[in-house]
Amino acid sequence: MTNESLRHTLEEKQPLLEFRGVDTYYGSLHILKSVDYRVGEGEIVALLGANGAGKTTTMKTILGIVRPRSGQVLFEGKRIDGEQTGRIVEAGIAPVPEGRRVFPRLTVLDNLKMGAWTRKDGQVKQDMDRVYDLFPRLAERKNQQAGTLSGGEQQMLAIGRALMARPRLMIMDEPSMGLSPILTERVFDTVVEINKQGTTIFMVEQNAYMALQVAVRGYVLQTGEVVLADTAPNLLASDMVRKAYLGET
Amino acid sequence: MAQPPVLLETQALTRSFGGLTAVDNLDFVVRKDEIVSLIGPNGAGKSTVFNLISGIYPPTAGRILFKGVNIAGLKPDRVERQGIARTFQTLRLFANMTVLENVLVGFHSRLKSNVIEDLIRPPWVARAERDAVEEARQLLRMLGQRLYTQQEFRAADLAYADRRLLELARAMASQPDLLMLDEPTAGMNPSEAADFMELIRRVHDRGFTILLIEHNLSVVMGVSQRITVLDYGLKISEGTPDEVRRDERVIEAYLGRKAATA
Amino acid sequence: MTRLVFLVLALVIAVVWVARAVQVGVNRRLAGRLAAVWRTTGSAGGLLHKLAGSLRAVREVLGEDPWLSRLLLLLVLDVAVAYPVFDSSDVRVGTADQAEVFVLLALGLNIVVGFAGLLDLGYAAFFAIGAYTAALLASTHFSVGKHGSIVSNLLLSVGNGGIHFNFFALIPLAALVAAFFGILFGAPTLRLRGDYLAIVTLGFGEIVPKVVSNLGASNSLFLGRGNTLPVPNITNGVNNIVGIDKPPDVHIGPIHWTFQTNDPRPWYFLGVIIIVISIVMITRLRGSRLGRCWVAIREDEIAAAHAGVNITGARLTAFALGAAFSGFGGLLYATQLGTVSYDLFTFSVSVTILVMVILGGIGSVPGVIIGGIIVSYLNQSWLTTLSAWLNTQGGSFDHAWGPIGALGAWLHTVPLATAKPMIFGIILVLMMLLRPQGLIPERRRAREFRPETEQEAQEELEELYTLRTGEI
Amino acid sequence: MTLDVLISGVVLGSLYAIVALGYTMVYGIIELINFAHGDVFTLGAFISIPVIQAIISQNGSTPTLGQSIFAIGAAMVVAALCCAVVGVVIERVAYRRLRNAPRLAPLITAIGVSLIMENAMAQWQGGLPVFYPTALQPSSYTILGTTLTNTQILVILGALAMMLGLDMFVNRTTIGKAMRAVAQDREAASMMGINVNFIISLTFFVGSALAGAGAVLYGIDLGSLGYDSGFTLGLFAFTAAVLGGIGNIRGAMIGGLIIGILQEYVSGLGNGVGTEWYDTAIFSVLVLILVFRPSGILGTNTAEKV
Repeated sequence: MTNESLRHTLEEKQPLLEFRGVDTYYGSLHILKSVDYRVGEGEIVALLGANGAGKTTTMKTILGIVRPRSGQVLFEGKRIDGEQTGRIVEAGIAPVPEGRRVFPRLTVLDNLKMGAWTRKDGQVKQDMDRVYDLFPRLAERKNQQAGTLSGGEQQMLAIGRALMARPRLMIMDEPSMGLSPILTERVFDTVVEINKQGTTIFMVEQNAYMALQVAVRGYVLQTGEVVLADTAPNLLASDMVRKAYLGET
Repeated sequence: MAQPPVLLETQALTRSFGGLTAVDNLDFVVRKDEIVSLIGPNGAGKSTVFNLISGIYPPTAGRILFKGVNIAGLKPDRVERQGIARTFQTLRLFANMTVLENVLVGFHSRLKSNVIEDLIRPPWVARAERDAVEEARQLLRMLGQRLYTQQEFRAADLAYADRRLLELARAMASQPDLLMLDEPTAGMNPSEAADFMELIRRVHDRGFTILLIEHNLSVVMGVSQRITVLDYGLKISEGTPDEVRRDERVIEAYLGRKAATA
Repeated sequence: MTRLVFLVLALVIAVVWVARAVQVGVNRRLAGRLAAVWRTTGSAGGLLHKLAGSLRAVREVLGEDPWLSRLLLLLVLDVAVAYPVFDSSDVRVGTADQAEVFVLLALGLNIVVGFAGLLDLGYAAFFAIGAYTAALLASTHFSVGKHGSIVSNLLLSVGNGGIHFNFFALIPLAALVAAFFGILFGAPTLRLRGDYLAIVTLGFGEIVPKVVSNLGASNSLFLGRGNTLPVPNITNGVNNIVGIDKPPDVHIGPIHWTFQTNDPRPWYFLGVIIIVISIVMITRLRGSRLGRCWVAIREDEIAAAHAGVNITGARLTAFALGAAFSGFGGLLYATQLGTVSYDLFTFSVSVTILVMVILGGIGSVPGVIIGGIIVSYLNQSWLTTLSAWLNTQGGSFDHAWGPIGALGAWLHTVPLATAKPMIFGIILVLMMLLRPQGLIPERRRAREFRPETEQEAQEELEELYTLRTGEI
Repeated sequence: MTLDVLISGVVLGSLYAIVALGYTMVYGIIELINFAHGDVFTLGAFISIPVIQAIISQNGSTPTLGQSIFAIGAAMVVAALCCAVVGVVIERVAYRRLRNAPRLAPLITAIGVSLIMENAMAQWQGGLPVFYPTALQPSSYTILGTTLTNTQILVILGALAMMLGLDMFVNRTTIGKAMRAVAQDREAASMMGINVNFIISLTFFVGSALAGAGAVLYGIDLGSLGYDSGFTLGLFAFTAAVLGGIGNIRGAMIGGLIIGILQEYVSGLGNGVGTEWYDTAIFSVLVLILVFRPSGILGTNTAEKV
């Protein structure tokens, strides 16, 4: 796909999530530097970058935990920067945080309930069944404390917990972190499956190869700046990504 | 050719957290004057190995022999005094101390003074302090002119790459027999990382034995003499960079088959 | 005659200071900085910020030339030594004597709270230990033997007249005893998180007076199953120990000090000397290898441990040193008063000293001295004076109309002097919320109170010897 | 140890347990020793005095059982609500702004708040102990060969009800689970959309309400209290919380009982000598626990992840 056709497809779709020139700071430390992202409805978009490049800050900015000093974050065309996290989750964004962050001394079932915290409709039960369908393993262990699950199971639980919010957009921070290759593959299969069922996915990943296999497009973030934005195949082919993120010389 | 003596050796090193085994029966060896790397996917247990060696938590089982002495379970300060210094993946500098003061803390175990001497500062203590300051400056100069000229800056005000350098300087200050670097190039862009690796090579040439955790494969392959690959707390491969690169299991677990063939 | 000497000395120092200041061009730089401060903190800052900024500018400019600070110190010292010569009121000088004791205590607590970052809520316990060391080892309390004295020399006499250590021999002894108890109390808990130390020291602060009162004549220790063992009279229990020795007379050159209860001046000079020596030692301590360790531990405990710092050891040393200075304070206090009693060392005393440190500026030596002076005077005289003044003012219009009369009636009876704990509490809360770095901040500490990055804030909360709970 | 000592120990221990719950909940959620908690407790007792006086005339006439139950119930509700509000205000004013400050800062404000409250109560109620009004006509029952007063039964039942209620609230209700979630991982909880500030306020609300209600039981049981009663009591209750495992609700209950029994046991020793040493004994327990098992009886000691 050429750059021109890429631009074309982007403009065609109404972006579900959009960053417009977002700058964030911690104190005097400039983290995100005038960053633009567009995540279209139904897409899987990958965000690549080294440690400290600003990936996690991106996640926190979307969720309203970090507030941009300038720029806008739009969800379905409406500004969400400055909103409370609860309102953002309610609007349809659910996170799968880095390092899973399940509540270790709550049961699997209670963890899922926490994911549905902002839900006011009465259909939580259906979604719970859907999560159990997707991850039968969780159904078997629903009364077990989450801290006793294996790493892979915890990742499933983190994803399931996010699904409980019935999100339009799921943001995933390093879903493959700490997982063996086989499990990583399974997680990515699940991601594709969830996406097929209609959830848009914005994913931060270190495992660039796997991420770009499932994503349509990707961004490369370096010390707070977007240095590359292209389709997944183009990124996979680019020298820079091959060198920096695929470990090729 | 006789091999150099073993400096560090772990024997059946194991650590579990709750039900999860983060490091499982690990044996590996670092010989004097080597650069050895630990690699593996995130969460494979590399950082846990570092934390076990440096004494943040004791192993569940197994031994850690350093210069022939079992140091497993010693507190971090005791480990440091045995001759092991380290850096951290997430930088841990003394943010409100100056660059020079940060390095001087690294001199801690080499300076000797008791409480009374600290209270009245006799001439010999003052002299030792002056010498330490001088040596700290030389160390900073060796690591780069920029750090040297910024020695009175607050550590928090340094640029990111300089903070990494400073942490290295602090670790080197105690003249450790073993220098452990935990992802020193994390957060650097590829060219900064390459520069840093060049520096690590120079540090090595000055007689430091180095144990490295690194994510950036090009860096690891270029600088290490031997590599140990961990996955899920288990050692899955060990050898020279070339041997490791060709190892089927490493390709499977870490490099990725598709990536390796791509 | 003496007054003239001090005046001339002050004048000379002032002249030299001005000359030096002109020579290094302080006026120009200071004017520039001040102008900048008053411009930049304009609309948003407010007057308070401008004043704080100006103070900072003055300190910074003066700090650029070491001689200026040294001369200023000399001037302060001159004034401090001259004070009782100019003030003819024995009562006021006596108040100053007590303030000196508290300054000494504040300096000691500052080592623990300010340098090492440990909250010690039972600091008065060490004050008590110092005072009781004096009371037991320099009074008629312990009668040994039947006739005359067994040992009698310049430093020590022991006999049926009691144990009498020379005051100057008691100085190191009181410090050592207090430091020993500091280690005894600190060792079990210093491995743990800081807030446990706070609660344990609070407990020790409650227990020490209790134990002291229990170790008197009419009490017993139980030995299980109803058997009791009478306790020998160690502390005189709830009764005071009286007749504590005064320091020996000092005659050196023109100096003739006789330590009498009715003359506060020699005590004052003795206090100044002890404080000056303490300040010199504490400043050296802060710049020493150990002082550096304490900063490192405060900044990042884990990194400090990996640089070879024995965290428990460094903290314990801080605790022991703090206790030792408190021991000096107790010694001075006991000999000044000539009597000690178990209830002089309760929690409220610990809190008073803590307020001095917080108000003046955690970690800042000039700060805690100022804090010590302010709080000590508040405690001893200002509050009573202010309260009396308010009461009379209120009384003058308490029959006025409506709310004004009500205000008058309230002012007429407002019990400021008994509201000390509340005033201290308000000071603690307001300082932490509005100016945690204190009146005269220590530069580094000021920064620590406002971490700039999330990571800094995070690291601040991470400790090596920790007990995370995350449970309910 | 006689059965009498055991029973009075359990009664006292139940009161400690209720106060310990407040410490342990707050510590669990924001890792702060809330020094003011003991004084909130005292405040609850003072507030409940006029409530009881209003319902039961104190001129020597005997209250009926119905009157007693109504008076005690009303006093507990009023005290609980007032204390809850005070607790929430304290958190909002004195602690919230310091949540990211160095740990020393909120600890110092906590001491400040404690001093303010104690002195305010001293100005209000005077420095001498205040008699707590009679709410219950004393009577006693003989059960299994031992004598129990109706006050003792009231305290044990009341404390049991509060503790069971809290346990249910925290472990069964969704909002209780959210509270635990915030304690376990504040940031992850906020990512779920849980309003962390609200949950922390709620924790203070519940903990302080328990203290207020417990204070009524304390007043009825001990018959008098002073402006600074909560200080020592708070120290002992905190010891109980640490003994049981700080942050752990069931641990606080067990710790409270142990401390209560220990106090009554030591107090009864050696012909009155024990009364002079029991606080030293309790305090030694705190030190011993911290030295040998800082995680307490039920707590888990988890190493910091670096």
